[in-house]
Formats: sequence, C-alpha cells, structure tokens
Amino acid sequence: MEIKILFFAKLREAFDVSQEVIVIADTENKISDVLNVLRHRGDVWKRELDENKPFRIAVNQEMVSDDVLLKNADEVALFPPVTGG
Amino acid sequence: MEIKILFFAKLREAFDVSQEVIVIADTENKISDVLNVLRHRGDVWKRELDENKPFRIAVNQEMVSDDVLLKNADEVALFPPVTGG
Amino acid sequence: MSVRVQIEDFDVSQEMLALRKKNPKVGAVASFVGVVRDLNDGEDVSTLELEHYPGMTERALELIVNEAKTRWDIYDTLIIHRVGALQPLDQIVLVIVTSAHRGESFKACEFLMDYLKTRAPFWKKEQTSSGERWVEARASDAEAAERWTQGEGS
Amino acid sequence: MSVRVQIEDFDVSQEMLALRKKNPKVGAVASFVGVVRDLNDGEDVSTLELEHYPGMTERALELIVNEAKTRWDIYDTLIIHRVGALQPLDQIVLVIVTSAHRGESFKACEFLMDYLKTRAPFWKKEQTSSGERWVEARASDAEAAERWTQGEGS
Repeated sequence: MEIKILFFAKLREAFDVSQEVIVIADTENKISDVLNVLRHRGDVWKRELDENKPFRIAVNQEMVSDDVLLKNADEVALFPPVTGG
Repeated sequence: MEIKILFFAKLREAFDVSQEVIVIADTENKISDVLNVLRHRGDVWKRELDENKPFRIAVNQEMVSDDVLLKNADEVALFPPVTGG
Repeated sequence: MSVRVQIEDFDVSQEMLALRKKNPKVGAVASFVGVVRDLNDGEDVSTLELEHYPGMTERALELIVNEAKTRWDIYDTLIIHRVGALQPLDQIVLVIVTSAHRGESFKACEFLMDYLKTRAPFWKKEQTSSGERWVEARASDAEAAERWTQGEGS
Repeated sequence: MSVRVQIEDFDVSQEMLALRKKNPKVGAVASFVGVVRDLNDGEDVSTLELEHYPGMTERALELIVNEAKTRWDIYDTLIIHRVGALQPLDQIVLVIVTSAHRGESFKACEFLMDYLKTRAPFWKKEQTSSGERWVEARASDAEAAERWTQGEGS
C-alpha cells in the first residue's frame, strides 16, 4: 500500500525533503514499519529517527503513538516536538 | 477631636448625607465610639449600622476593623461591601 | 504601574501597546475586560451606575498592584475602571499584565481582578424593570479572593 | 468557535468586539497575546520564522477548543496564530474567551494556551547573532499542559 509521508521543521531540513510517498507491503502496516524503512536508509535518517530522539508522529493529522495501524493512502507526518504560541 | 465621616452607596442614600464632621471626646477615640454616636441617632442609623450588618470601615482610605484608634482630623468612611469590577 | 478611574471608554489594543512600551523583553500579555450584562440575579438591567471613593480607590488599586508585583515576576500592569452611568455591552474594567512568560501574567491578571472585586471601593446600582437596586456583594467573589491567601498563587 | 492561521497581524480590540457578537450575556472577556522577544535562552533574536502543518494545525486547535468547551461554561473562543517571518515586538498568537463570569474565561484561556503550546503543530526557527536554530520544546510547557489532566481545571 501507498503511504504519504510529510516532514516538518528540523526533520524536513535534515532530510532535505518535505514529502514523499513510500510503498510498503500490506502486512507491514504499522508506523514502526514505516520508520524502519526510513531508518534503513542510514546516515541522517537513522540518526534523526532513532528511538531515543523525541520526534512526534501524526497519522491523518492526529498525533499518535508508533503502534498505530496504517491503511492505504494514509498521511503520516514526522516532526519535532511543537514550539508554537 | 474632629472626625470627618464619609458615606457611600446604599449608606449614603439611607442617611441622605455623603459627609459630615463630628466632634468626639479625646478619650472616645475608637471607631466603635464613632459608630455608637451615629447609632444613638436611632431609626435608620441604628438599623444600618447594627453590628450584624455587613458594612465596611476605612480610616484614612484604608480598610480597617472597628477597634482602630482615631486621631484628630482622621477621615472615616462607612460603606457596604464593594461590588466593582 | 498605572491605575486609572475614568468615565470614558478604553481601547484594549491601544492600552496593550502603550503598556508594552516597546520593551522587547515582554513575551506575554494577559488581559481581562469586564462587560455590563443585561441580566443580573434574574433581573434585566437597563443601566448600571458606578459610584466610587475618590482617592481611596486609586490607593487600594495601587496596593493590590504592589502585592501582585511581590508575588510574580511581571513587568507592568494597567488597571482601568470606569465610573458613572453604563449600559449593557459597555466595558467596565480592564486589567492588563505583561511578563516574559505566560504563567506569571495569567496568574497576576486573575489575582488583580479577584482582589479588585473585594478590596477596591466601587459600588454598582442597577436600573431594572422592577426599579433600582444596589448590587449585593457575592460570596463567590470573596471565595475567589480567599484562594490567593492559601498559597495557590505562589 | 473560530480558529485562524494567518500571516497578517491582528487587532485585539476588533477581535474582542467581533467575538462578543453584541451578546449582552457576556460579562467576561479574558485574553492572551504572545509576543516575539529579542532574547531566548541567552541568544539575541533578530527574526523568528514560524512553520506549521496546514490542515492539521486547524484540526488540532479545534480539538483543543472543543475540549475547553466541555470543561467550562464559556460562550465563544478565538485563536489566531501567525505564521511566516516575525520580528521582536511582533504579536504571534491571540487567544480570547468570553463567558458570563470571569473564573471560566480565565481558566479556559490559560488552558487553550497551554494545550496549544504542546499540541498544535507549529515550529519556530530563530535567527540569532550566532546563526539560525530551531527552538527546542520546553519542559515547563509540557508541565503546564500536564496540570490540566490532574483535575486542576475542574
């Protein structure tokens, strides 16, 4: 299935991309699976998405934890803790 | 000694006076002495300044309790609980 | 510190700008505006007459502001309270507090309103359809002010 | 309920007047304005760039507003958050809450700011004399939001 991924702020700059679409197997349907695909790119991807890093995850514009199940065409966003206001 | 007395709001209307000067003996120098002078006028004075009524007292523009000592030319104000804001 | 008792209305934006004094250390501006309602304790209100004790009012408000400044790390405060005849929808009172961070300005602003309500010599008289009456003090206002003596504000 | 994400500045007085909608039941208008400071974590700031997640931002703010409405007896709320390039002294964010009595509007206004700070997808990047940097989230903001989950807001 196809998953759209958005990156914001520091992550957008670190990866030098604001959005992309990745294709994952229908059986690999958790956020953590998506994160592992990205981490396998190594370098800055591995570093910034390390489990100890405090990045946040949203699915279809709501913040979630990384065991949420995905479906085709979901919008996943990865970003640092928010600093508005 | 001479004491200036101010009345505000409901008390000003009840007594139909906004200020007056009373003369009390130098030995009668507590707020409670002033209150007793006023209460002795009877009628509305006795009723509105009854100890069970929730009126407030200020001396020289600061709220006080009725055992404060007065000196000549002090400004005493009597008024209901405040309702601004 | 600034305290004003006036008949005229006020403009919140202008007062905020003036209070900030182009000080780039100000990060937070908390404010409160009290407005005349058309209903109070079940009676419809057509006019509200505000009486005060000139001289003592300003003193009392300045004491309240000084108290707030000892409790919180704030920059400046403004209190404007209107007197005279007011109608429903009119602004009655404005409190503004500036600080570096928001927690202090929020707390100080609410504290100033709670203390003003119980310590500043203002009295309201309402014209209602069943005649005029002096507004009674509320127990809830006394309780709101009481909270600050019990350590919540620290 | 109204939520706006915009580049343009805002006028607090105008927004208050619009939010009150000539409703004579409104007795209390609490507000907060956040302002860009020229100093943050020891660095002098010349420009602040605000990025956000369009779509999610509005959704997140609306969820926060709905949460406030279930907790307190309030009439209306407005949240305006600016994005793009801002300088010290510029207004960043405005929250206004109207209610009959002041306690509710104060509490809801502070709650909205605390939740906005930790749940709405905005990010700040500062230009300082030693280069540019993304602002780090503050533990104090997380703690401020956490208070409301522990019953203080009830």
